[in-house]
Amino acid sequence: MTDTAPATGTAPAIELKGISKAFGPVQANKDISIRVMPGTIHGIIGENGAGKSTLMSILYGFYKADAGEIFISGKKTEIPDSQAAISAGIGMVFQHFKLVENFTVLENIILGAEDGRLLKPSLSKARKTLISLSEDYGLNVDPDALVQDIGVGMQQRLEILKALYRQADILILDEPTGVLTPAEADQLFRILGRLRSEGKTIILITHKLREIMEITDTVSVMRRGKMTATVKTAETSPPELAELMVGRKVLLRVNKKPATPGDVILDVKGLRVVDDKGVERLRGIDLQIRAGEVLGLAGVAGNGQSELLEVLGGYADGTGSVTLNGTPLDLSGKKSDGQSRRARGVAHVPEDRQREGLIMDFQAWENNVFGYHHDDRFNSGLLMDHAAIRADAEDKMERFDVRPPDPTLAAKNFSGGNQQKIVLAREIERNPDLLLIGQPTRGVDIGAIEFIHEQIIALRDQGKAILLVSVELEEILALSDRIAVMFDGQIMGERAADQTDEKELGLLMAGITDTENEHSVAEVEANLARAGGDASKEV
Amino acid sequence: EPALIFDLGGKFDKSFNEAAFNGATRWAEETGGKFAEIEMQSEAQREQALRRFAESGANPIITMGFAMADPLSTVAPDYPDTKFAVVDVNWLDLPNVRQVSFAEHEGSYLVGVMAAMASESNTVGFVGGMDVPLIRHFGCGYAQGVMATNPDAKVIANMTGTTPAAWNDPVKGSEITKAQINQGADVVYAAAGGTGVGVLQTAADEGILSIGVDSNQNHLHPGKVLTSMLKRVDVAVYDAMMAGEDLEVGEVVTLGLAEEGVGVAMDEHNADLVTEEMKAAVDEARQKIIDGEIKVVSYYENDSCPALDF
Amino acid sequence: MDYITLIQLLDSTVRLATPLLLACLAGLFSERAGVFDIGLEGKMLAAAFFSAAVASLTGSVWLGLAAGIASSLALSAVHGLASITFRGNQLISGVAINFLAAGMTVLIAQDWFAQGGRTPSLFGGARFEPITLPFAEAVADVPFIGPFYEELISGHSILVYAAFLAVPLTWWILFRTRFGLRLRAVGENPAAVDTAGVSVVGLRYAAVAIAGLLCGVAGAYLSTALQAGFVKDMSAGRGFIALAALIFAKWRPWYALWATLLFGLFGALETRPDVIQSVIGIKVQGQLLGALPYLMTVVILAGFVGKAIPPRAGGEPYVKER
Amino acid sequence: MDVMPKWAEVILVPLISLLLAALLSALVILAIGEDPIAAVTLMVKGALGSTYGWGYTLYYATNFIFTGLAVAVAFHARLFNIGGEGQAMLGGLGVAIAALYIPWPHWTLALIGCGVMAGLLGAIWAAIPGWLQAKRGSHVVITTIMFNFIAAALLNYVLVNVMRPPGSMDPASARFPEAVHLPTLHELLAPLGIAFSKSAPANVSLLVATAACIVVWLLIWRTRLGYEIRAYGHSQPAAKYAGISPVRITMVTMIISGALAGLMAINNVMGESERLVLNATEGAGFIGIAVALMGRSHPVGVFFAALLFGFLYQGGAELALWTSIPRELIVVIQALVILFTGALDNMVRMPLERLFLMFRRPGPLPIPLTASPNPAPAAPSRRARNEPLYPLRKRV
Ligand SMILES: Nc1ncnc2c1ncn2[C@@H]1O[C@H](COP(=O)(O)OP(=O)(O)OP(=O)(O)O)[C@@H](O)[C@H]1O
Ligand SMILES: Nc1ncnc2c1ncn2[C@@H]1O[C@H](COP(=O)(O)OP(=O)(O)OP(=O)(O)O)[C@@H](O)[C@H]1O
Ligand SMILES: [Mg+2]
Ligand SMILES: [Mg+2]
Repeated sequence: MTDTAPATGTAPAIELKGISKAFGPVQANKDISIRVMPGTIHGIIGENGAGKSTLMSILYGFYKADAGEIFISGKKTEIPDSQAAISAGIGMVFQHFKLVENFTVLENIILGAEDGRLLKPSLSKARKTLISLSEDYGLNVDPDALVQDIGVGMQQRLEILKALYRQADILILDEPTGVLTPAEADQLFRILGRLRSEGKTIILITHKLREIMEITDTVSVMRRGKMTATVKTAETSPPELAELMVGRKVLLRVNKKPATPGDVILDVKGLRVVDDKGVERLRGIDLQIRAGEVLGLAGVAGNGQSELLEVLGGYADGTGSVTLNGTPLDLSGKKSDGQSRRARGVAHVPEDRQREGLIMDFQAWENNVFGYHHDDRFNSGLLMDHAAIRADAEDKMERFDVRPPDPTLAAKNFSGGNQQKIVLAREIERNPDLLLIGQPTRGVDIGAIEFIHEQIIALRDQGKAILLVSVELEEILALSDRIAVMFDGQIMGERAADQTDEKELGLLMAGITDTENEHSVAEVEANLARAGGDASKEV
Repeated sequence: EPALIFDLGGKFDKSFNEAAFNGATRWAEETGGKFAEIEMQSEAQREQALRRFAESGANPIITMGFAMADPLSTVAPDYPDTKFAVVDVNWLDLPNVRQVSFAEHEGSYLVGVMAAMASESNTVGFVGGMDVPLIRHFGCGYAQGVMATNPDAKVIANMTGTTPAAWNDPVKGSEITKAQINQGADVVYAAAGGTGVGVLQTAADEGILSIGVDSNQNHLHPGKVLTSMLKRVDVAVYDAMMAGEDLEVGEVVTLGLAEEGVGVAMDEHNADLVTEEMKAAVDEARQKIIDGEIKVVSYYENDSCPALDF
Repeated sequence: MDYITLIQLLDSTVRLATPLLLACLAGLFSERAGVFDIGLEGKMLAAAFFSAAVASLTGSVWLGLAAGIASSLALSAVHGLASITFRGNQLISGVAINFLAAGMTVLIAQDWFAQGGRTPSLFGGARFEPITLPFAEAVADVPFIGPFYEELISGHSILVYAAFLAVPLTWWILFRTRFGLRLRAVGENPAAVDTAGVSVVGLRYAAVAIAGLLCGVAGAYLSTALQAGFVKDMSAGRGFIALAALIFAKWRPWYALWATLLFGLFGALETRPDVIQSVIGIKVQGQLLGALPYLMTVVILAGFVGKAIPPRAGGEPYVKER
Repeated sequence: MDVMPKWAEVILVPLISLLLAALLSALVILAIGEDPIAAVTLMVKGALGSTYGWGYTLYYATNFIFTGLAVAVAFHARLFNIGGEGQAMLGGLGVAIAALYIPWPHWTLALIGCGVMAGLLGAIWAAIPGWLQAKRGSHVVITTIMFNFIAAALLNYVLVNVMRPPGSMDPASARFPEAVHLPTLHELLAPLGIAFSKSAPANVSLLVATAACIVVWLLIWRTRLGYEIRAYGHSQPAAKYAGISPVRITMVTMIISGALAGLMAINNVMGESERLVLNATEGAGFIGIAVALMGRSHPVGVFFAALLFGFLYQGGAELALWTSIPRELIVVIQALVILFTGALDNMVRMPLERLFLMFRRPGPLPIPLTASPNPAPAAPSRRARNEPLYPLRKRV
């Protein structure tokens, strides 16, 4: 292993030696050793299920290692629980946030770090600290908002603040940007840079090689429970990392031919949606998608993209007019449910695969017909035809390269990337006229991303209409033929994908339409905060 | 060896079943004999217990409660050599069954008379357990006694509930008693099994008089229980066990005032409460009922009560 | 209905609501911490028995109360063991506890007292006597406020006052203390508590123990304050009604007070058909009267109470590693 | 994949749990001064030692199968139906109405007719709470508890004021006519030359109950409706995405659940007492909760759990007959069985799992979770199916 200490002589901030961890029969970590020098940002990459989260959870005292030692600043430290980790100056932002949804931001901050038995003093102290921390780092949060009402971006800032409030010197971030917009991600990286300059040590798990290259000093690669390499970032390249990670060469760019759009498949006019709190979520949407093209819908989470998908997918009501292949779609009432939409040739890959796209406790083959279980192919008479469903599932899993290709495995036992493939296989293979697809690669490793992107383009090339919603601008730019940007329930503008760039889209996402002129950062951020502030529905 | 089958309330219900148990115990103590027994836990066990005891050679088999009538009518013919006795049943036609029923309405009438005389507020209460005809039967006789003695009196009647839990809810019994006291009652008659414990307790606590049921409950709160309506189930059971294999079957025995099957409890615990006039009135009423001069209407006659509306 | 009748009705309401309130708050602590508890009934019953039994044996109601609480705590420990330590099914555990209490109380009662599953009647110092508050006698004749104070406010057992004080106390603990914050958090997202360095198991046990304590008081109230002794099955389904009240109250302390008072009022009304008759003008048929509290609950629930969202982690054991 | 082989999970764990419960029960019996071995022998002989004992055991089990299935079906939609008791009471009312007021030519027709009425009334009694839950958000746990009490009052009214033959002391309906008499196991088995006790109440309803197990199994695991019920139970947002109507599933599930509970009446009311008595259900609705939980909401599990409780009931009755052990002992034994097999099962499972794991050293992750170097892996897929290495234990 390369010694990456910036100055020889200083003890590493963190040193793990021979860490092993098994979950029942699954060996998640095997004899892992790693050193992280103080004041550096250390990246960890690896496929889904490689054991990254597990390793970090051990460092944070969430799991107990079966074997191995932990040294903090050169001192051997026992970390039996998170309390010990916190005392050792470690803070962690988990992949799935550990927040209490119906508590306020402030309550979440002090939970477990209260001073004294009464809340009042703790809360007022936390408020003061929070304000100064927010100012110092630009981590802007509303102390009195309920967590369930704030967007994921703010939730993440809250998680970081939690660690800082506990005066962490070592900060672990597990896939922090998976749910962030590019702007939010940039902001996060500014903060991380700032923390590093203050001498804090940061471990960053991510699937995005761009981020690794941009901000880390060193990077470790994990594969199937083992640490396969640790290199200086400056001495490596994305293709090399990708290969280390997946074990083969990965295409990091989407190869696609120009689109050949056909007839209008989806025509949306004046679509409005009011949510159950009475807030108008969509305020008159007009858009068209033709056969054989991908319309990318960009926007900060919570600006109406989810609602648009839901209405088109048939499980939220709306007003206005939507026609599919020239025939109107019912927007409220009897014929607007998931089943009737599917009958009309609308397929839908939902944004949240675990919450909506899959029944996590169902086996893969059962999930394979989820939403299509009334299909004649899968039924014989009164009963479902399990053999047919299973055969179909096996077939799909093989073609979509789902690992492991075991249809009897429960959905929850697949990694995120493979879960996504199961959903995609189900929806794409129905040969729909229109595919609605939300956050296709969120939290998915690069090997799987490559595959998923290929599938989407292949579908387009078969002449299908695709509506792609993603918070990843890179993804939108790579896959779309046209890009529409949503802000506050409206479409701010539409651009041809090859005639725009991240900067212009970023401005549109902040609700600024005159993209020709210069705009101050403050102006953009103010607008973004407005958009993010009521982003309560997302995730 | 005789066998005794208790009804669902269990042998320690402080009233009906317990009286049977006491009678059997007395028999056992006096004769040194032993008897088999079972407390019903479910409806299906009724027939089961009858058969099992019959097959084991128990004789006679004494069973408690009207609910045994139906199972008995299917089981008894299968065991012609076994003698059965059933308490609280009088409508079967079986050669090997002795049916014993009590004129509870007559006994209740007498306690009604006493209640009416003891009451200063002209308001008396009745607390029933689960709302079943038998309990209405008790309440009906009581109300007739009260009204005959004091036509201006008011009888407040409450049932505790509609589920078997109503037999074991002293807290509710207590609350009902308080509610009756609030409405002016100063004597309350409890025919409510375990719930009655709460009624008598509250009456004692609140300084009003109460009336027990089935067994003599005067001793529970000496000086505070006016009397108890005795239903001499113990005697019926004791007699049946004494008769043993010679038990006379095929007949229906109704034990009323004349037979001293029902009556009022007079002992040292309530001696101070019972005035001479009361005694005289009770004796007179008893005699008149025996002589047929007073006819106490049974609730069963046409499923309604002339003196009380349920 | 005149004023004094109203006062009497409310007085009865208070008595009937007290055990419900205590059990409801017990359930509130437990469920707020994510441990469902349908064993309230059993714990109450066990406590009712042991407090009456020990009070009868020692002549001291306070010792009785302590014994009642101890027995309820023991059942809580069983519940904790099953649902926290061994991550078993919380509903099954609750069902088992109800059966266990129903059987054991009678068995032990029979073994100790041989009175058919009953304890001897309690008297004197073995019972909680009503407390007359200061000036109650003096103000009794003052119109309006007098009866209110003398009849309704004064004259309850100390446990009633304790139960009513438990409401603000519960509120204060839950929403104003560190313990309360953590307890609520562990019922919503135990992982958040765990990663904050606080013991999930410890918190849940604490909550379950508090539930045991409150059920213990509720049981003792039944047998040593409302009654003077134990009768088998004397909790008579109150634990389930408390559970219904808890959902009704949406797991909130003040709402719990109102919900249990409402149930108490229904119970009180059932004992006063004359009042119902005078209010609605017709005599209510007997069995209908008995069903009225439950019918009213359904109507109110359907008409006025929206969706009740239970604590998010409720009913699920906290499993980190599968 | 499970750490333990299936036989250990399905047989060993419950068996050890049962033994623990038995051990503790024995201690309780000792504590009250009786002989536990004699008691257990008596129970086993009394419940399983003769066709007579079996007849009662199966009779009780039949009741519990119906109520257990009722609770189990609702559980699959994450609805906690505590109202089995009330629904079974209403079912009894349905049977009584059909049996008394319709002249049935033959028991087979009567069974169908009465069964339909029982199911119908039970279903109605569950549908109202179901509707209130679906439309008004009223928690089904409260409403079904309330409906139990209301059912008791209703039944009391009907029996005391309406159906009771005039002058009868017993708050019960008249006896059903001979034509609706259901054949008992004795009558059913006699033509086959099998001698079965004449006096035991187990009857043809047992077959209906068994059939109900199969139908429920088919419904839950083989039909689209069952698929939707389970999906809805696992994840409401996902169900919504798939176009599964929450209102419909809630209503349909509660109706099926209520109908099953109501159907119990063909056993206890029509088969056993042959008239409607006030206390007909005697808590079977509540036992059904324990049965469903212990049977892990699976019809096969429910069937065996019901048998276990049938055994406890009948064995307990024998104990009560021949010893002076108080009947509450049986309640205690039931409690211990529920506790150890239902709630403390992990106490047995955890050490067992560790034991099994010791004999199987954990290997490295054998299957890459994403793309691997050789992109067309036909072989590993087969291998994976035979020796899966992922935690698969179904949680209920
Ligand atoms: N709590 C757990 N219980 C049992 N097994 C687990 C648990 N968490 C993880 N595993 C197993 O450990 C392996 C490593 O998982 P881990 O979450 O560390 O992967 P990861 O590298 O973080 O993946 P991803 O990129 O998807 O976040 C997984 O394959 C999984 O089978
Ligand atoms: N408690 C658990 N028990 C079993 N397997 C688990 C558990 N938690 C996670 N896993 C498995 O660990 C792997 C990675 O888990 P993790 O939660 O880190 O990723 P994910 O969120 O599912 O995927 P992604 O990171 O792509 O979003 C998956 O195979 C997942 O199914
Ligand atoms: Mg991870
Ligand atoms: Mg992940």
